[in-house]
Amino acid sequence: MALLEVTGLVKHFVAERSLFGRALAHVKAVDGVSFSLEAGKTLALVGESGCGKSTVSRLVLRLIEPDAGTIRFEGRDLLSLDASALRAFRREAQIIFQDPYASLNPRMTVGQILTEPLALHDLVPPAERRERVAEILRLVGLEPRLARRYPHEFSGGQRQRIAIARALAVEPKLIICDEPVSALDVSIRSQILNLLRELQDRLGLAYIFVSHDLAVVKHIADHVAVMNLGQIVETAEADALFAAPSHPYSRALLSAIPVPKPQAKRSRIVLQGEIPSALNPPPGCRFHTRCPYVVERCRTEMPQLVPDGIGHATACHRTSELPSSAAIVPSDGGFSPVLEKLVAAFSGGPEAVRGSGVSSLGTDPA
Amino acid sequence: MTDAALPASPSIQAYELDSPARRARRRLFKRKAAVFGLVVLTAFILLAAFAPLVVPYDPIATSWSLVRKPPTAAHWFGTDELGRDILSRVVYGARASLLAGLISVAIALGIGVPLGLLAGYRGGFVDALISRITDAMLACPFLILAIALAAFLGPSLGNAMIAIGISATPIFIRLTRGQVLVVKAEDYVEAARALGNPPWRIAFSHILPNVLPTLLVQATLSIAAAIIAEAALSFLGLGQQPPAPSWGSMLNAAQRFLTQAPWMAIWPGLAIFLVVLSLNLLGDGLRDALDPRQR
Amino acid sequence: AQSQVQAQTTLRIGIAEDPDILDPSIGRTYVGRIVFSAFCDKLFDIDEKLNIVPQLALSHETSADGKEMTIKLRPGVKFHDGEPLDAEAAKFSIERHMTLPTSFRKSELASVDHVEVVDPLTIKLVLKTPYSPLIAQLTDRSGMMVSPKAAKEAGDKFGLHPVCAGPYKFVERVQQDRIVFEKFADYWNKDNIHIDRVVFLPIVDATVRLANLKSGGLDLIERVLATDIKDVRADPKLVLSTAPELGYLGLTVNIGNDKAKGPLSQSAKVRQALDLSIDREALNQVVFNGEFTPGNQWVSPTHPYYQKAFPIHGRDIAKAKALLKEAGVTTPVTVDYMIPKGAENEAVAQVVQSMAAEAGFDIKIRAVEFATTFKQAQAGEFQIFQINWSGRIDPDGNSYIFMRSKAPQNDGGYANPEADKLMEDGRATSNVEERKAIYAKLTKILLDDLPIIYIYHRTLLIAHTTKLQGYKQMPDGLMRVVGLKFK
Amino acid sequence: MLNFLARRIAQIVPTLFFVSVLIFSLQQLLPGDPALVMAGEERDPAVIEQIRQQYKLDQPIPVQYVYWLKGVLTGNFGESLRNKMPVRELIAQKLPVTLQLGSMAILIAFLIGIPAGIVSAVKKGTAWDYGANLFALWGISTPNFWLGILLIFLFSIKLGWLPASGYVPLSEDWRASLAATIMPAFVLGNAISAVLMRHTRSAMLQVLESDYVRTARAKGLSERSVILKHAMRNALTPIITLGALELGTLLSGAVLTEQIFSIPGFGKLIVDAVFNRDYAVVQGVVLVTATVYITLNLVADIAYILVNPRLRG
Amino acid sequence: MSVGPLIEITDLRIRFHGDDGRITHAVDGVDLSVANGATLGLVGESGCGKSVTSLAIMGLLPKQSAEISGAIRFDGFDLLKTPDQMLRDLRGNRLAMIFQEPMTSLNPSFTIGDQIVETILRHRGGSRKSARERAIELLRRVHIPSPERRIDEYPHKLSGGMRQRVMIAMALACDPRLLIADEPTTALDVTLQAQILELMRELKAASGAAIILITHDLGVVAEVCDEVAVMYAGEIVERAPVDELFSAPQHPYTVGLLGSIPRLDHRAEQLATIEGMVPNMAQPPDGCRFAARCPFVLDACTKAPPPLIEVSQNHLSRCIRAPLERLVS
Ligand SMILES: Nc1ncnc2c1ncn2[C@@H]1O[C@H](COP(=O)(O)OP(=O)(O)OP(=O)(O)O)[C@@H](O)[C@H]1O
Ligand SMILES: Nc1ncnc2c1ncn2[C@@H]1O[C@H](COP(=O)(O)OP(=O)(O)OP(=O)(O)O)[C@@H](O)[C@H]1O
Ligand SMILES: [Mg+2]
Ligand SMILES: [Mg+2]
Repeated sequence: MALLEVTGLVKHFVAERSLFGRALAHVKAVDGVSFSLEAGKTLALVGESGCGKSTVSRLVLRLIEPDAGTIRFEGRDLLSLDASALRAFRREAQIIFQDPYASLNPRMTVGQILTEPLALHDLVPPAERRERVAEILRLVGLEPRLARRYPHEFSGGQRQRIAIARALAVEPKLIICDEPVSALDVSIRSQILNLLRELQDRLGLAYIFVSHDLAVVKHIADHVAVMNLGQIVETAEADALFAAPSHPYSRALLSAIPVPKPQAKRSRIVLQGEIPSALNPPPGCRFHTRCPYVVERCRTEMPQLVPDGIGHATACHRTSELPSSAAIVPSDGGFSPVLEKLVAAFSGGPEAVRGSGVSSLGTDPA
Repeated sequence: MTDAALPASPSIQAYELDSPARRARRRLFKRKAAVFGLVVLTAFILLAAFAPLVVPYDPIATSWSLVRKPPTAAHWFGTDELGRDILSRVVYGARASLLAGLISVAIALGIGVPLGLLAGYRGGFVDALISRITDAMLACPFLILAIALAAFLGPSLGNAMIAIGISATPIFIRLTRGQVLVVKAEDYVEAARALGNPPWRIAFSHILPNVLPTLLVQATLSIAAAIIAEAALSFLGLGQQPPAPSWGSMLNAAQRFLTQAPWMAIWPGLAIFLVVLSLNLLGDGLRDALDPRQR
Repeated sequence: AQSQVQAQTTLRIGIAEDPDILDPSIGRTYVGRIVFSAFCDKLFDIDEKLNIVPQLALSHETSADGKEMTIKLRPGVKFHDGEPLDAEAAKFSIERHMTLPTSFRKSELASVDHVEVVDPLTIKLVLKTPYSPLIAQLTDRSGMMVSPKAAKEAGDKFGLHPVCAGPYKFVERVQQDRIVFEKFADYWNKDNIHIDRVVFLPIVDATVRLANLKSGGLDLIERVLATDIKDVRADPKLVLSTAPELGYLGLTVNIGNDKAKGPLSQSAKVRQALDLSIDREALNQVVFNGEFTPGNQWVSPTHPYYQKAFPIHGRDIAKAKALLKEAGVTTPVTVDYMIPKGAENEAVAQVVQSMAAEAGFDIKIRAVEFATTFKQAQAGEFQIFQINWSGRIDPDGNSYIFMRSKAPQNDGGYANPEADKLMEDGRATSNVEERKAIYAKLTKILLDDLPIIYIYHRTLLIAHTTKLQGYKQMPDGLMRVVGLKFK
Repeated sequence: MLNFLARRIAQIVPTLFFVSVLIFSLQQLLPGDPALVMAGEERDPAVIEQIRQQYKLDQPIPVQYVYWLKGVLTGNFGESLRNKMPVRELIAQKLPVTLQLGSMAILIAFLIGIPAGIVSAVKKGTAWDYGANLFALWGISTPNFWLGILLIFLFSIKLGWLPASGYVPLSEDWRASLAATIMPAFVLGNAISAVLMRHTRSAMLQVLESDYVRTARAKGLSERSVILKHAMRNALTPIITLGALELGTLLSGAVLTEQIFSIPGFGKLIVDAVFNRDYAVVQGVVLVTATVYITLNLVADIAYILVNPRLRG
Repeated sequence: MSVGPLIEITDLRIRFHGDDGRITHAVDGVDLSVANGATLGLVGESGCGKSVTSLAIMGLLPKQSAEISGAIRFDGFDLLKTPDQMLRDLRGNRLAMIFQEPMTSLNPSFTIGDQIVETILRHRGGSRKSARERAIELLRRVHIPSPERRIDEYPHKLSGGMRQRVMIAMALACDPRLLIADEPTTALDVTLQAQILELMRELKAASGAAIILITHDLGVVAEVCDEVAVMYAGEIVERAPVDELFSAPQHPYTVGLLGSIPRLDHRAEQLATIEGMVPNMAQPPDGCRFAARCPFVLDACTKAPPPLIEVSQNHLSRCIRAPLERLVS
């Protein structure tokens, strides 16, 4: 049984109301999304800004109520939970946000932030909470004595660690990461990505990982779902998708990734045409306004997600007719031999840092 | 999942180590204007608190031989129409004014904040109802509302405070509501929900504390406004009752003797001006010091 | 001929309040009466000595039993709308005062049973009982004649465009701003009218009123502050006109309705102690620069009916304390002291407060809005009510309604059958000496019981520019415009 | 946008309803029997009873409310208890006065406040900025009745330049009219200009930090055109909105200012009416004031939309 | 035209004086030069001074709080000493800049046409009509569909990608010699990013302008630039032709950066991480600013600031241990 099963999820936000409060226009933020996720695995949601990734994340946690669809978590129907059952469910699934500066209450110390979930669900007797907080902090690579500090005293990367620690405090089975590294600098991003990977291995967590950075997705995801305008247009194993994206939109996305290699070979697909708005998505295939392979049928008939038998599903009328996609994903060719060695040496060096006698506050004995 | 932790992120910079409150205080004390406001205000508060010890004369003791005498060495600020020492009355008047400012704003906060919290947090019909009533109250000019209420309650300092407090309430409802809407959309509030916090806990321990700085600033400025309003009501005879002094009623009396005893009008007005100015300076300072956008 | 075209002359009068409606039946404010005198003549008028003199009437005659009064009207008088003032019109006016549902003249004319037309210029008032103050009532609003035609048309809105028989006729009124009148060409006494227009401008603040007079924005102002008198006298461009006022300022003691049953209501001795603790002259000096007249009776010491046998006693704290001891009350005696809001009232109250404190009274001043005082007064929610009465020409108007038991304005609930009897007697005779004798007895009783402690009598303080000539102030407070001219 | 406006206007209805309920109940709560107040010294119980009946004061409050509301909806605000003038006429008489005073005050406020705000934002941290801020602090910290008294003392009593009180309609004698209203208008405008200056300053500061101002500078435009064209256009929007809210202050301020300078306008009308318990007048005036205030806010909203292409839609 | 670089920055130092008296050393001794027609990439972590450097070139740093020293020579001018009026004549004309946020960089109250025309009129004069025609031409050049219609639209009607194109059109309005692009693609979606990058490449060839491209995305650098300068904590730590930088970086920080990017080609279990944090710029350390985070650190590194040394031709590194190959062979 899958840990999470989502079928036919729909969420329309009211964009405009009439005089008497009747909804005049809807943003079709999520419009019939289905997917499932195994325990301990990572599902990545990718797509352009506004395509509904965050909305799906919030729906899955029932932070907002869906208009239609079902969400099953370990077989339980989430939508039927009452308030107290819902609160109990909050132990099972957690969320981490993009902006590390906005996701921690500025008026609470790190200790208070981490104690709160313990107290709410009465996970740990009061006397032991302090110890538990220390433990969680160590788990995310922060020193326990930092518990007395306020969020503003931390850098973005450290805050993101605290946010992860807060999510971990309830010992959840699923963590939704809504663009957890998009706001971070490259060097810090890798720390967080490594941390998430480690925690998954160690604690058996499942992730829904929302991102628009495909290189990151490739690095972390087992499974990828590509979204466009509130719908999933393609889902596949990560490797399969990156090897051969089949939906024209996925192709465009993947071909556009800039790779850190000068003169990389690439056949970038630059999309033309208007990006339609979620307020009134075009009829038929929602990608047809920008699709280089558009035919008449695409303008009228909405394609369904069709699986190919090995877990790769595409919602496109022309899946079989499209040219091969093998060379779409640009190749960065890996590191040069020198660089390879240098990076290895660089990564092998934390001890060297410690041993160097350069003191920094974090390593001072408390 | 206990033992070996991941390699610790090694360093914390020593650059911003104090709590938000302490940082705000530090920033506040850096502003000369705010410090000036604070000092003047403290001086007035001390004067008011220890009035009996400071004043040279009994503020209500009349003297038939000293009616409307200009400032002298014995009576620095001169005497009023009943031969009372204006300095002593100004000092005692500080009690009425400061108290009026504090209490009426406390009333406004006490009513406005919970309602604003409710409206902002609950939304829907409750919000619409509260908002419309707030609009209605805001549509009636503040002073007119206060005058009508004070007239209704009957003239006394206490009633003036209630009237001003009620009239100042809609501002706090609106402000709280607006701030709640802003804070409610913050990620950390969503995270708190995701953690399973019940609504009241979110409202009181996550939203309210983050709304407080804004409220504090507004409260400071509202106290200033309330002091002016109390003076205005007393000026119209709806506030402090004779013979107890209040700056507004002193000005009211002074108006009749403008030609013969202009000093009667100078001192109480100056006192109002100074206190209100200080509160405004302090409010401005607080606003800057508490502004989260500032580092 | 060029020089003949003179600029219109306008008399600008600064009054202290905005008057209420300008209908003599419904009008009820002091300031309203001032305005009436510019455009609404009465049957009778008074002179400086309070003698009654004819105005629209030529003469009056009371029958021996005192139950009929015959009035001869001045011939040839016209209302502003051209209607003649004849006996029918006079009858209409008096009946209107008596019958208009919201007329405040009803009680003043309560003794009148009906009005008869004797001939076109003679009417007869038939009384229910003899009532000597009646003639005095006819010198004020009850004696004002209105055009029957206009009054019938306008009903109770008559006051928006009043039509009377006075020297000036109504032009326009802007609330709280001005009331404008212009010379009435057919006025019976038009030779004495020298100014084209009269404008009344309500200006509440006395300082501002005076400032405007000085700057030439006004020609005549009423209610100059006593404290400003020195200023006025020092100004060569200004003239001060004064007259003793008919009214008084008194402390109405709640004797009959005092819910708390405080010592003040229970014991006359306590009231006397309070009375003794007040130094009226000092109060007059402090608050009014000594310009007013200290008093102890319901008419001022300058009034013909003042009882010289009961002069104002001096302040005597020792005696006051002794009286309190005698009364067996514990000091300080706390007193709930209600005053209508206003600087002058508050000043007086504070002086009384500080004087009484020395004798052992703890006076708690409660300044209530004017609007609320009467309600509280009627409900008996006070122990002392410091209130000003504007006064009436006949002494009965200053006493009866306040002290006769169950009288409408007897807020203190004073009831003394002996006093009641004397007050009734006073009304029934019109012989001055007889009345004085009756009032002497009454005064003695009242000075013992002290239902009202009289403090002072105001002086009417009117100031005008030296340019304005011929102004004379009468004790009734009205500002007569006939005979005025600009230099 | 039209829909937004429709909604915005529709919102006014419940607000006005609450205003009317608020005013009415406040009125009824006022102690003191209007009939008694009306009687003043002359307290004849029978007549007082008559008055009560005539003005339906003897009816239960909800009934009175319905009568009143019915009248209001048909344009009849009742008549003044004190002088029997129809309230509508009274309002028509007073409104122009306060409007003149208010417009002059606003004019003064704009002429002082906006330039001062711009200068202090542009010259942030300089003596100009300090000066403007001092002025603003003075403006918001001075109780206007005190300022009024001081001005009367100085200009009317000591110098004798200006009349201490009163009002002359513009149509009658514009010089006298201006002379009579300049002091009160200044007293009123002073506080508003201070607030306006602060709004302008902060709006300008915010706009000056914006990316598009940087873009304008990067294009090589002169400071003048950067500030007066690019920055000002965008700073104007918040100034308009906040400025409209200040009109409430104006009305509140008018209450005391008119009292001190004896200007026969709205403020004086209402204060006198409250003290005289002239119910119909208080109700009518407050209702009109509230309506004016709400309308002005609506107008400000519309202006906001008009200057803001994003909303013009 | 003189030989030599179009713009040459020497020893640029920028300090900010905060309200509270704190001083931030945002840029500390930067030397840079760009030749005519060349494209320089400027990369580095957030806050390392990239934008400040570019604003210094444009003369757009706040006068009250920024203290600038050093020299910026551009086309015969020393920009830091040029009077304001003359600088304004250069800006938007020979010197142009594109900003990171297309959403907020256009004035919402004016149509895009107005905003472009304004630039043309300011520097080129001529009639409004001809300026408008040129504006339409420019819009067409940046591939805005039906520019005749779009020119009268307000910015809010355009998508982020379109707005960024308008910004580019505006920057190109007077054929600048130097174009500074401060993170022109960061705020955009992947597909839009691709469009803008394509456009930049195209324009680079067509316009012949020198470009300084600021970014923190090494992928972008690899695609567009000829030369790269890596900044760290207000200093240039490495400068190299683009190929060399990616194949043989000579500063540990660059190595860390390159190692921490997830690669599409192979899935590393662990990404390289640069532990620790950027030094506090109010009190930068005495020695190498990267020393605290550097796994190759020596005692000597913390003693004195390392100089920028030429490791190989045109390849400069501010590391005393360079060439780094020595460490791993
Ligand atoms: N509370 C809301 N009310 C109305 N519309 C909303 C709301 N939340 C989201 N939307 C709209 O729904 C659509 C999807 O939003 P969502 O935040 O899920 O997108 P996203 O894929 O997460 O985008 P991004 O990458 O920018 O975070 C957008 O058009 C957005 O404007
Ligand atoms: N106006 C200013 N006043 C004070 N400090 C400033 C100012 N502008 C920038 N700084 C500081 O200068 C330093 C360099 O900033 P800069 O904007 O150049 O960074 P950046 O490299 O462009 O970073 P990012 O990638 O985030 O844009 C930062 O520490 C910043 O806080
Ligand atoms: Mg999102
Ligand atoms: Mg930058």
